[in-house]
Amino acid sequence: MVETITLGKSLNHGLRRALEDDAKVVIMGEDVGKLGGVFRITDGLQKDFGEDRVIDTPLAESGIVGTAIGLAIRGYRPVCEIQFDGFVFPAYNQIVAQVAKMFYRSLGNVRLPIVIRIPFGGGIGAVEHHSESPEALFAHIPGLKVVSCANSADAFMMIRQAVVSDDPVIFFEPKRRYWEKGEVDLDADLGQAFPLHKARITRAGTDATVLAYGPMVRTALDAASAAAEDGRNLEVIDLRTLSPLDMETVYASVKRTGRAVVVHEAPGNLGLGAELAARITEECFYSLEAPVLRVTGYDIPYPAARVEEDYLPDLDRVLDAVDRSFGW
Amino acid sequence: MVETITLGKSLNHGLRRALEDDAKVVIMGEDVGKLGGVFRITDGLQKDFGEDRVIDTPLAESGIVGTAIGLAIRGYRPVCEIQFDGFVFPAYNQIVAQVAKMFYRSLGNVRLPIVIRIPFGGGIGAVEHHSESPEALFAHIPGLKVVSCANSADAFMMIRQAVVSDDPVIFFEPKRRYWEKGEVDLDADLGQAFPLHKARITRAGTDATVLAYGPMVRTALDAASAAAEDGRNLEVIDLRTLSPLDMETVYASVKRTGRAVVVHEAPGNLGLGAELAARITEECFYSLEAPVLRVTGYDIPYPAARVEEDYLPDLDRVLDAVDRSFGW
Amino acid sequence: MANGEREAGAVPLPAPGGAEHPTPGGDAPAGGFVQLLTPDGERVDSVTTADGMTYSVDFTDEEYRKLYADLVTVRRLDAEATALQRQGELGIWASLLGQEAAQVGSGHALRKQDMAFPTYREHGVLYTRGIDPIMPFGLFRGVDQGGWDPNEYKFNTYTIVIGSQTLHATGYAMGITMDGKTGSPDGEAVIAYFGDGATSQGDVNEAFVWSGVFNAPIVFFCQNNQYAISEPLERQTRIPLYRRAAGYGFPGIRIDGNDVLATYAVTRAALDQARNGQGPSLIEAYTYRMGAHTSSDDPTRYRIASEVESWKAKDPIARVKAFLAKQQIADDTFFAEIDESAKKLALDLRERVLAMPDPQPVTMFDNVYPHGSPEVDGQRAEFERYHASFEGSDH
Amino acid sequence: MANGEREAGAVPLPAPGGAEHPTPGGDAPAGGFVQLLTPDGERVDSVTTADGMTYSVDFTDEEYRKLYADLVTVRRLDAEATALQRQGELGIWASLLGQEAAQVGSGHALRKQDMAFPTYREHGVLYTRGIDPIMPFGLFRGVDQGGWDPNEYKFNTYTIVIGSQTLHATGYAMGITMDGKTGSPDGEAVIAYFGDGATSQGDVNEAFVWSGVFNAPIVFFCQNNQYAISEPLERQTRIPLYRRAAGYGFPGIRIDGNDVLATYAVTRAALDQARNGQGPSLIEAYTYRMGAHTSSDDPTRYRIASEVESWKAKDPIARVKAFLAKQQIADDTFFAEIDESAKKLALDLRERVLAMPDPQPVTMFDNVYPHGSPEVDGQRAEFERYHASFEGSDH
Ligand SMILES: Cc1ncc(C[n+]2csc(CCOP(=O)(O)OP(=O)(O)O)c2C)c(N)n1
Ligand SMILES: Cc1ncc(C[n+]2csc(CCOP(=O)(O)OP(=O)(O)O)c2C)c(N)n1
Ligand SMILES: [Mg+2]
Ligand SMILES: [Mg+2]
Repeated sequence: MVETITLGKSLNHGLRRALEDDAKVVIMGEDVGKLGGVFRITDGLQKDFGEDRVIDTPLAESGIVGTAIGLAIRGYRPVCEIQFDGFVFPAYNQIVAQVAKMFYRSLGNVRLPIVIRIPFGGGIGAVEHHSESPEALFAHIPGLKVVSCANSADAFMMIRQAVVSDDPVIFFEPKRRYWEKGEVDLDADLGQAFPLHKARITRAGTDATVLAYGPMVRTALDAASAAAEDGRNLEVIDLRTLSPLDMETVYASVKRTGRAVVVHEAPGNLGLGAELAARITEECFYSLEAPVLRVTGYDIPYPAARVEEDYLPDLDRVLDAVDRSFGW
Repeated sequence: MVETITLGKSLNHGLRRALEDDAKVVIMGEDVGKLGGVFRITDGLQKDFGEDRVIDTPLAESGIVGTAIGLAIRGYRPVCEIQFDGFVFPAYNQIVAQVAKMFYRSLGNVRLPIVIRIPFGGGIGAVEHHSESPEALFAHIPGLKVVSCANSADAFMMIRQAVVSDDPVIFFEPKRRYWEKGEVDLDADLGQAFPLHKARITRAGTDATVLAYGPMVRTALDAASAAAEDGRNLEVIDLRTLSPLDMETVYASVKRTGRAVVVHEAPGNLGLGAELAARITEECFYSLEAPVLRVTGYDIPYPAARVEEDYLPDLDRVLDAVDRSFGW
Repeated sequence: MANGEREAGAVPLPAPGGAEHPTPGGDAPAGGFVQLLTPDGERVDSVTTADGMTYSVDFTDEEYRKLYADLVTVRRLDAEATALQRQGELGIWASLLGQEAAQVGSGHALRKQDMAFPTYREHGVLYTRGIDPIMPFGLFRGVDQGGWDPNEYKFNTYTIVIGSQTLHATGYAMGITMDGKTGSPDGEAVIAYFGDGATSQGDVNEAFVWSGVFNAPIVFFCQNNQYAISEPLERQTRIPLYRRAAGYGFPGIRIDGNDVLATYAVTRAALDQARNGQGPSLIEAYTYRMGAHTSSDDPTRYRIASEVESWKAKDPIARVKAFLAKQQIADDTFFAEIDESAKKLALDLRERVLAMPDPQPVTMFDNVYPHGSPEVDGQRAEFERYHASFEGSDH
Repeated sequence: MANGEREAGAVPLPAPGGAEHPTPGGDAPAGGFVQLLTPDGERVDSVTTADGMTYSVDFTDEEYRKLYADLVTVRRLDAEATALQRQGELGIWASLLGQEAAQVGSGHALRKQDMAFPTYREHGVLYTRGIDPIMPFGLFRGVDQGGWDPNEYKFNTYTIVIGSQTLHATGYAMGITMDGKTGSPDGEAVIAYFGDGATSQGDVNEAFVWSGVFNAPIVFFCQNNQYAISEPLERQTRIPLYRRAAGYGFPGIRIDGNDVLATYAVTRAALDQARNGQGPSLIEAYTYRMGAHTSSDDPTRYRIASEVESWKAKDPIARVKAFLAKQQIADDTFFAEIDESAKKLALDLRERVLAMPDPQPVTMFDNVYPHGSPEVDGQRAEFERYHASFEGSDH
């Protein structure tokens, strides 16, 4: 059954399926129960699956992840919700020192099939700590896998794939896209799903490659549409997986186009764009017509809501970078 | 008075000077008092300055940094010791959400002249969590400054510069170099010091630029000596400042040599090398004879002590990268 | 005051760390709390707790009227903010509705030299510090992130990450001791505000550890408004929160947080103990969040109307009004005047909020570092160049 | 057992959360603790605490001998490890010297189905679980990071980051409840080990919060060995640690951690309460770290010899030996046999430690992800290519 639903609702459906498919799946977090989460991603799930499957936790992120680890050791598959990007840091120690390392430490004896869902990014006019993009802080950590969905269909499938994966997955949700709609096949089979750790060419093009993920995929697609009007044919890749990166898809594209622009909201310094630029340059050194350019948030704390539009990469800044690439 | 002392002792002297120069400077951390720290960097300081100036704290890193913030709001200049790299994560929330952002949040009203000292890196045969290189996780955060010293003279001056700076400074100490000796002018004046946020060309060369910091500077210098025997003249830059990066020094060098190799112990993925590669490529696109190459730790958790020598970049791997650069 | 000692208000309060006592009835929760003014406006002369502390207040009529005026004013300002948010003039608002007594009472208990560390909801405390109530509106309007000087106002910037400020407050309090500013009646003390939900955070418990170990001059003031967003108190603890303190070796006490007199008396005593060198204490102000968590919240999803109704009977302002009227400390003219002046203040606030200029985008590059940074400077320059390139176009 | 009830051992113990009682003398700290075997080997039949719990043990002679054998064995193995470290065969060693009773007693108290979450020092608990004592030597020799299967041994891998494991234990215990494995005598329970220093970490206090809220079947077992590396207990708390529990609404109790019988009795009772559905409790085992923090530490820098001497008089093994001899449960032949078999085990351990192969460097790329990663695979291949390039050279 194909339905046109919001990205947020798709996640809700995906989580519901995950709960149905495996009795060991539990959802835990602040306000995920009766309230259904502040973004309603878990709406109705506690009602239907009970308080043991959808757990309203004490207000303590380290506790959420730390107890999820214990549950996982016992055979559960916890899906933790962090309420906002800026509130994941109290859990950072448990994530970096335990979630990421326990499989390694135990010589493969302990699997922690934990998913940590984080609504991330700006553009919703919020106060401090509610608009951050901390993905690089997780992608840098060996032992974690990091993904981000950009549309309803991916949201529905990727959250389910993350839950069935035995790897710990940090799952970044583009909060400002929660309300954007897309077609979702609610009967889609996990077995035939597009692999979780593969990037996808969302728009094929020939002149330059635009790399984006999460909330910036839409921005990149808009830029490509605008560029098309000017006769420039941009290829847009939705990275989907931030760690590991699917570089094969990226290299093949850049070798064809000769130009690459990376777009993300996180500060540029040591953001994903840095790694992509470094790898692309090494692999495609003789194919590049210009250096890989980055369109990112600035290296400042996320600013006040009334100026966030000037902080966030937008269509114009993407096009400007494409122009600069062509002018190199 | 110029003395030849270990890097660790130089830090001890520098901290002593900082305590002498400003009554508002306080040192706080686990075991920094009677014991003088597990590496003895604060040896003798509590005895001479008292328990109010050198504070043995409860075993809680978030508490160390969190209370340091309060002390700073009251006008103190806390120097926090984190016992080992792997134990900074419980404090990560306070560092990222508070230390880094309070000046911004308060529109410049609250300065937090806090120094957070972190012995980092491997090579000492330790168990898990005692050999990590988390510097990228701080350099990515706007609002923090991040530095690392590589020799005794810099250790003595840089720690003092960090303490007098009103910026919050994450101060990475190359723990495996604590016992290496170098000449230090113990009367050196802060006013004439080499600027804290400047890189230094430690060995001038013409054929390729090797960028390193902290413990890897010695490795890079050793590689340069070995290369010289083969007739290759490497330039070695000690970055010293990891955020902000001193790119002017780097660009000038790479434009001269046409080749760059970055060396660090941290995993390569999203390490400092990624950012350096991205920026160098953008700025020196037409000067580069080869892509910027990275010699780094692998993208795995820090391994067991008995194989760490195979994990850590060494002279041979640096030379191998230089060779690859020349063979591009 | 004409009231004699009255049993009803003196609900048995356990000694810090002691076993709970059954509640004799009335509006107190199991375990009791300190109450000096009942919901129907009866004064209780004094309350003596099981640990031998006696609490009372000795206000002049003028002071009573001032307290009332402040309660009414902060509620009115809060209502104005709620309206402004609904009208799209604020990005979000965290209402203090129902918590006026806890905030005004504790705020008045602070002496000039005391320092407060608020969460994001302490607009009432802010007001009692004599601070222009417009101050937090930069944050909620999205114009800045809460930009003021804590040391100028003795009131820290709002803290959004739950619990963090309790450690800052503890460190500040340690600094007071290091400065030799305790041990006398004009010593300094610190108050740290936080909610019931916050008590679950590691940081808050670490603040308890540190305060105990360093005997810090601090009062932990927990507004237990029964909810952390949608989660009721039982998700954070299975025993009353004030009892947490005993585990760290300092006193904990529960007060009727809807009683401005009890709040004042107990907070003042705790602060004075702290400034005198007797160390930390924890106050649990038992109150209720009458409105939504913030303007983004929909409380009908997780709590029933009758619960809210039952708390209306314990309104923190009505009881003061009843008391003032009964005691003829104030009359209808006074009440009308206060309503009027609060309204005026609110309308003035509204005007000034609407007049708040949007920041110049380029100012987002300000105040990243005290000593600046070449990267930020470079990006600012780049930003200006980029925007200049649109000049004359429709951007 | 022939011993009658004996006052000396029944040092008054406060009710959980109650006020401290003065200690009547002897070796108990202020506030008292549960002791069933005095330092000179006198048995106390039973101890009743202020909250009405009565503790005693009912061991057969065989069981007493087994306890003694385990105490001697874990001390001997520990000494061997210390020697191995001095000889450069281990990178580091965290000695349990002085804490044998706390570990052997609590370890024996576990039932087969119970799960333990250790720190880095619980070699004694590990041994009582029937696990090959060589298991942790991979970690301390630097050969691996502590690689075993927690579920196979019902004993989690060692945790080095202070306090983290208490949350893991709590989550595991929540899982027991969710699995319906509590509420009966053969229910499951969890024990979480940590030190006095760890009580300051946010995580440990969050574990208390969660365990209280979810009524988790867990026993928090704090070995208060008086030091966190160089820092004495006063840097972590100003009141006895067992009292922390009361603030979270569950019982806390202090035991003589050098008394294997008290440790066993109280831990067994607490675990049984947990498995029966009565929720969490905290045990503070009052003991002493006789040696250095680890082999890297120099305790002479921060504590005086006389303090260590005074604790020698409270040795956890000597008192059992004295008791067994006095009661004629064991004789010198037995003691010599045990020493001999412990020595044999230690020498066997030594041999096997020395024979531990160094890992192949390329194995460092194993077990990063259950499902692998192209990046790790690529780097492994690269690594192999690189090392192959040296083949035949002197690398
Ligand atoms: C570390 C952290 N996690 C989550 C949040 C999101 N959040 C904001 S307020 C709140 C509930 C706070 O409850 P409480 O402490 O009782 O204070 P109240 O809002 O009731 O005054 C939550 C979960 C946050 N701000 N910080
Ligand atoms: C988070 C963290 N901070 C610091 C350390 C370094 N460290 C290792 S053991 C220790 C002291 C632990 O003391 P305690 O909890 O009393 O346990 P004990 O070693 O006495 O058994 C410290 C500070 C650590 N392992 N983890
Ligand atoms: Mg609340
Ligand atoms: Mg200890």
